[in-house]
Amino acid sequence: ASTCVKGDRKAPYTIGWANIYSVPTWMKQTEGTITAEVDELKKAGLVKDLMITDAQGNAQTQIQHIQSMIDANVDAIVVIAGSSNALDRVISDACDKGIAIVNFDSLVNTDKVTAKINTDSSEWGGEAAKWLVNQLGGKGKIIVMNGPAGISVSDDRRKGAQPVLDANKGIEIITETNTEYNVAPAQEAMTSLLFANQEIDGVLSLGGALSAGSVLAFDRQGREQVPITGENARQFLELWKEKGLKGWATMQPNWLGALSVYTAVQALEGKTVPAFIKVPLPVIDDSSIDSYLARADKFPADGYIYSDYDKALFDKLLAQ
Amino acid sequence: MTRVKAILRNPPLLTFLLVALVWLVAGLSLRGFGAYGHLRYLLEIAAVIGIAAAGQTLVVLMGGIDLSVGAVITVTAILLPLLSPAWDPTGLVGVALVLTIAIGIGLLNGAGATFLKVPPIIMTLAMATFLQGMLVLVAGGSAVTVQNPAVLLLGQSRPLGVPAGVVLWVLVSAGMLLLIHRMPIGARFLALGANPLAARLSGVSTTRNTLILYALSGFFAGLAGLLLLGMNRQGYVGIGDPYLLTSIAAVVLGGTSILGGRGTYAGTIPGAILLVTTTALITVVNASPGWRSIMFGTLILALLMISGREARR
Amino acid sequence: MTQASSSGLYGAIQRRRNRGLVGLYLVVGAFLLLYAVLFPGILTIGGFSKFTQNWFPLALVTMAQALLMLNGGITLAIGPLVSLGAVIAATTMGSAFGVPGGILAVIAAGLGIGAATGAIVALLRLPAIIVTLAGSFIITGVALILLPRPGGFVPGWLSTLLAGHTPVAFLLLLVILALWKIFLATPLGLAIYAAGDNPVGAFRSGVPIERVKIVSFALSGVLAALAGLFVAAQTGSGDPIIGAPFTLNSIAAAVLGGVGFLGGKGTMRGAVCGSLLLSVMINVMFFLGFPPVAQYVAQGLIIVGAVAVPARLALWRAAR
Amino acid sequence: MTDAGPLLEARRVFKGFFGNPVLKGVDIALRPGRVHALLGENGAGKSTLINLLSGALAPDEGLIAIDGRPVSRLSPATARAAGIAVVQQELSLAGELSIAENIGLGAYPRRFGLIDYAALARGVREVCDLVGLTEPLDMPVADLALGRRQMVEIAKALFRKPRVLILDEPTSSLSAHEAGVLGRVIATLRDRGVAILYISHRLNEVQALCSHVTVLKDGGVTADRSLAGIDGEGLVRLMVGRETGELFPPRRQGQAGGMRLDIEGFSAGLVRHARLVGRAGEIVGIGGLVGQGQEDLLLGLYGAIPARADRAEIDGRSGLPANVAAANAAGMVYVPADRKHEGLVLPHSIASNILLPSLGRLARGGLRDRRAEAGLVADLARQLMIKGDVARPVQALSGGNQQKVALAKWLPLDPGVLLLNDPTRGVDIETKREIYLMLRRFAAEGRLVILASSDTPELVNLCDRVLVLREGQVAAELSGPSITEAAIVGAAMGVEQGAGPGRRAVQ
Ligand SMILES: Nc1ncnc2c1ncn2[C@@H]1O[C@H](COP(=O)(O)OP(=O)(O)OP(=O)(O)O)[C@@H](O)[C@H]1O
Ligand SMILES: Nc1ncnc2c1ncn2[C@@H]1O[C@H](COP(=O)(O)OP(=O)(O)OP(=O)(O)O)[C@@H](O)[C@H]1O
Ligand SMILES: [Mg+2]
Ligand SMILES: [Mg+2]
Repeated sequence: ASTCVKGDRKAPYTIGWANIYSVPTWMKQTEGTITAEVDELKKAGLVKDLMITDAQGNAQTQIQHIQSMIDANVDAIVVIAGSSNALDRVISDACDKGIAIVNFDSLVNTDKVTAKINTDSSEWGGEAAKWLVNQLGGKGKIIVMNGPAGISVSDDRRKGAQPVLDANKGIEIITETNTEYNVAPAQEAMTSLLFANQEIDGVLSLGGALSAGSVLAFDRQGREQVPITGENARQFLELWKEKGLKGWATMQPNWLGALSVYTAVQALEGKTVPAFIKVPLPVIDDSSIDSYLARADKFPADGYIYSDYDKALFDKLLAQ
Repeated sequence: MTRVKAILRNPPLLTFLLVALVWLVAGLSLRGFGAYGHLRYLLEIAAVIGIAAAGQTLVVLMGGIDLSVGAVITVTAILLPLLSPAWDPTGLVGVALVLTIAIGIGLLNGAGATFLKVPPIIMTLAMATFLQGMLVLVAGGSAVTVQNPAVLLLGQSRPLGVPAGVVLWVLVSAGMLLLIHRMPIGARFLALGANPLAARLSGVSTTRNTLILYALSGFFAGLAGLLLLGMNRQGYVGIGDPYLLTSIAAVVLGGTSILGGRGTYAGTIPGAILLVTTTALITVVNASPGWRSIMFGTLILALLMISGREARR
Repeated sequence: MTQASSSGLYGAIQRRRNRGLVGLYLVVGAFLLLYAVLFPGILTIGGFSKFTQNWFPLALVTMAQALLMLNGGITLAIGPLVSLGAVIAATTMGSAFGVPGGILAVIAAGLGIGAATGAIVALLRLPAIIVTLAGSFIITGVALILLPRPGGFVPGWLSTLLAGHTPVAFLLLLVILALWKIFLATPLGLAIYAAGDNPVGAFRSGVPIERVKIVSFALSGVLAALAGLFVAAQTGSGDPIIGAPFTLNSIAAAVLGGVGFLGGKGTMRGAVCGSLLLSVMINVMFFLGFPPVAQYVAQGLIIVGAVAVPARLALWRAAR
Repeated sequence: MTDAGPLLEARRVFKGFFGNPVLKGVDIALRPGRVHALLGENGAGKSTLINLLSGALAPDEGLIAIDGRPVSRLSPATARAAGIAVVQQELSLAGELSIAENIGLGAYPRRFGLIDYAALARGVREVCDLVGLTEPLDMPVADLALGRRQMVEIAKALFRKPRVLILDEPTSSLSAHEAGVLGRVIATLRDRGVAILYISHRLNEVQALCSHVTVLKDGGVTADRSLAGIDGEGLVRLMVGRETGELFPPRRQGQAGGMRLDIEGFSAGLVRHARLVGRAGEIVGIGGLVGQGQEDLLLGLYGAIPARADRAEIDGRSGLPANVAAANAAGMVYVPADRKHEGLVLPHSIASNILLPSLGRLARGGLRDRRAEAGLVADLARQLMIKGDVARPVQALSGGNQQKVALAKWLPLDPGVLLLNDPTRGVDIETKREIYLMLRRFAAEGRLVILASSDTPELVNLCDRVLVLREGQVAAELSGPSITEAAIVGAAMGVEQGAGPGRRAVQ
């Protein structure tokens, strides 16, 4: 059996979805995939209830919520961690109680979880850096745009890029920024950098909204666009097409949420699920961007265009 | 000599001088910082803070604080595309609708503060929470890319080379200075802020003025939201979040007392520019996030020591 | 407690301070009752321990904030100080310093930073709100330098001791409240009130108001840093930005508890009650099964109601 | 008088604020067993001088000596340690703290580092008994009326068992009874050898209590002499520097005018079912012991606290004003007793304060008319002889001038009914005369003046009719020749008319 699962729980299950913050659009979309999956599972008689909490960005509150879920004796908890290790203890408490814990996107340190599901953030950074280096022919001045300081995802992506940058001595980092994963602050920061630096050859952006903000800044200041990396944010993909950018993007698929619920139920049903499910990073480049944009209307304007998913994909990933 | 002393005793003027000094030093030492385009851009983003801080200035002058500014900005930025009717080619109907909502939110804040006797900080915090909840419903909804021509004009056009947002800010500033210094209601706000009981016994109605005050605060936050939306072309949840603390910081940096009854919008204007300038300055310096944060805080503190000495209580 | 404090006068003064708080006590009591009905497990030692552990850090930071507000000040650096406390704990305890060294380092940092802030505010006569705003950036920076991403280590036995299945946190809170009572029974403690209420009058009565201000900032710093230490123990590690939400929550809890901005108005017990309300509210909403939207809306209404209902009742009673 | 050396003295002290000299080389010496009066007009610098003597301010030049030894850098704490206690004109109390905690502030008895509440209770009880404070010691000071707070302030000074006691207008908010108690306390302390400095604008008190006087004028000492052989008029002459006329203006001759105020069954706060009548041209006094509902009566009429009436007619309109704005619109204005907290916006300028009620009237097209405002302010300042720059904050004015501002702001409204609560509190004798004249003039112009006062002579000599309140009821209504001190005090204390003790303000 899988970690945490003791086999004493019977379907239909109650699932707890301990969200760290439900307001951002990425989260909202993720929640959409979760509720859709739960509806499916309800039809199959496997799930009876979904409890959703929103810690409003406060890791302390998230601990409190997970504690309440333990108290309410849910069968499984699906969680995006508000801090990469703050939840360790409460999660291992839950695990001890035989609750299936599936952790995705922002991961915890502890291994006392049923499964962790994520793309590889380090690979994210590495692949992005590789693409940019190739675009620049191994030589040029770049700006690195990071997410907020002090957060592991942002740190992991940045760290993943470092070996690639180290290996290419021709690449010079002019400066780095740390902003929220939002358009306006990224645009503000990039504008100041544009004025301070006449020569910028590329932008290594490690987040979708950051890329959109950067492109907008170049555009508004009338500067020629440079090669830029990013994510599947609809706004960035649309700008990419509209401005004819040299671009590259990957994604953190929102269906990680659905996959997590699916995995939890599978584990409760007695299947052995892998402790770590690595979801490959899809790549969006000039060859595939059109196929993504064709589906753009189905996604919110400030949302993320994620790749298709189905049960077969989930089963394949679980069979790793 | 006495002229110099008068300037040094006039906090808004002193803050202006400080801004000029920072610009001068930064312009000379950092390539590109002093470029006309850059300074113009700084003014443009300062305009958003300045307009959001207009309402905040009034609220703080009257001894309150408005923690719903960020949420109101987000709400207007999100709602405008949804509420702009397609049949209106000017886009003004949507603008009017959204501003009415912003004023309505302000009025609710005011009503809570005067009728329910809830401290403004609690009332506006609760309102911000409430609005967040509403946003969870609306967000991720259909189109939030703005097509509204009025808002796009506001955010994108540059009549005579001056960004429209800066023009709007100049108008707001003129209105604010008029309101505070040349209109009866400004004097009433100040009196209520300094001594509510004495003001009330002098025939100044608390109820009426509190309602007007928070309605104004909602209005200015809404206006800032529209400008921000126009500048970004797209609203998203959380777009207003950074403006809560910055609006308060601009007010206090401008020499307005957080206890109420003393201050002026003339201080908030350079306060907003100062904040934006400091942020830009820190952005172009290459340092680790930790060191940047330290530099930012130290710079604010240093500028404060030069400009913001509070008179002995 | 000394013989003196159990005398008639002391008791009578204390009883009077409860009068204005009856409304709040009733509201908090009602929520606690509702919680116990929804989740009887709270009445077991384990349930009680977990619940109070989640409340404990908020209670501490609320005390830290209320202490300053009573003295006519305010701080926006609470959250960063909590983070710094957690970071220092998590970086020192695993090293040669050990746990005692770590605790000392946390206390020293809180004391030193608090006293320095207080000295700037009191001696240079700068407004507390903006000094602490600037301070919050500086402290965040230091925390990020010490620990750029979540990590570090707190010994398991300490975590188990403070945040295990025993109500140690609650007992600590009682001890801290008792210490506060004792402090308030010292001339210096009462001077915090007197100087907050009427600084000129207190100065003329021979109260060293500058020193009092510095002391209150220093004590507030210690409380906030200790909250950080507890958070580190509770989570088993440090996180350089985990404290951020505490700043606003501490102010909200204090105001909810009847502490005024102008100094000298309110009581510590009210503030602690306010923090309890904020904490128990989260659990109650969970057990009522509120979806996120309702959580936000209800939270707003509860906060307003908790102030408005007692206030209106008092007016109504006065009018009769 | 004794020949012992001075306990506390100021030698040629200079002090100015922002370049304006207030004290220009002042000497004063306080000797044990002597009650020393310090006289001077409002703004003469009396409070400033005692701030220097008690270490709250440092002199620009000159020095302060204790026991004949000059002290450098005197602070309030060191002054207190040397046995100097001050009853400030501005209260130095913390509202949220209890009476006992306030009285002990800065001098708490300690036990193991903690405040010894038992000892504190004993010590406080002792001084409270001395000054007649009967309220429970655990009561927060904020719950006390102004006069009682003043008694707490006095008790706070006595608690330290001072060698030097400085009292800055201690009786300005006290009732006659409380003032009498204070007088006895002062006499006792004097006999024990305490050096006392006594500041008051009530010259009868000075005459009754003091044996030596220093007079301040224009920043200097114009008299420093024994009071022996000086009568009341002599004292006034000493202070004002010239012959003066009667303090009270002559009464109205002839009949009062039409009805301005006619209320039956009026209740507000403490006041229950009062019948109130006022005619144009009348000055109606409201008397009684402190806290018998006088303030509630005025506030209720003014719409500031909830009030009820069976029938009310005010200047032809029926009904009580619902709020302050309605009262103002009906031509009623109110001058509170606690001018610092209720009457003035202290940090704002004289001009702002004066203009506050009439902002709307002076505005043109929604904007303030600067020229009209400046004209009005200048006019009023001249009319009420408010000296100095009108852009100064009211905070920086002396008490008397603050009172003038609190009154002046209402004149532009051309009020029909003036509600005044102790308008001459803390006002010097010349200004008092001006205010009395002004009130008479208002009445002569056909207005109705309702004057609550704790100063019985004022009721006797100024009012046409006096209502005496006791426990919220009208205990007596006196008019014409039946208004005597004896009658007022008698009715106030619930003694048969005419049989009252007829005590003077200070014995
Ligand atoms: N001078 C005073 N001292 C103590 N309490 C007062 C005083 N004046 C008014 N209050 C209290 O304040 C409360 C509010 O009064 P009220 O409702 O009349 O306010 P208001 O300012 O007149 O409102 P509005 O002008 O909008 O009608 C009253 O119930 C009263 O108890
Ligand atoms: N803090 C201050 N700032 C500026 N001016 C001040 C200050 N304190 C006092 N003054 C001025 O000093 C002068 C003397 O004031 P002071 O209070 O000593 O007078 P006073 O004799 O006590 O008057 P009163 O009888 O009215 O109490 C006044 O003109 C006053 O305006
Ligand atoms: Mg004086
Ligand atoms: Mg009213």
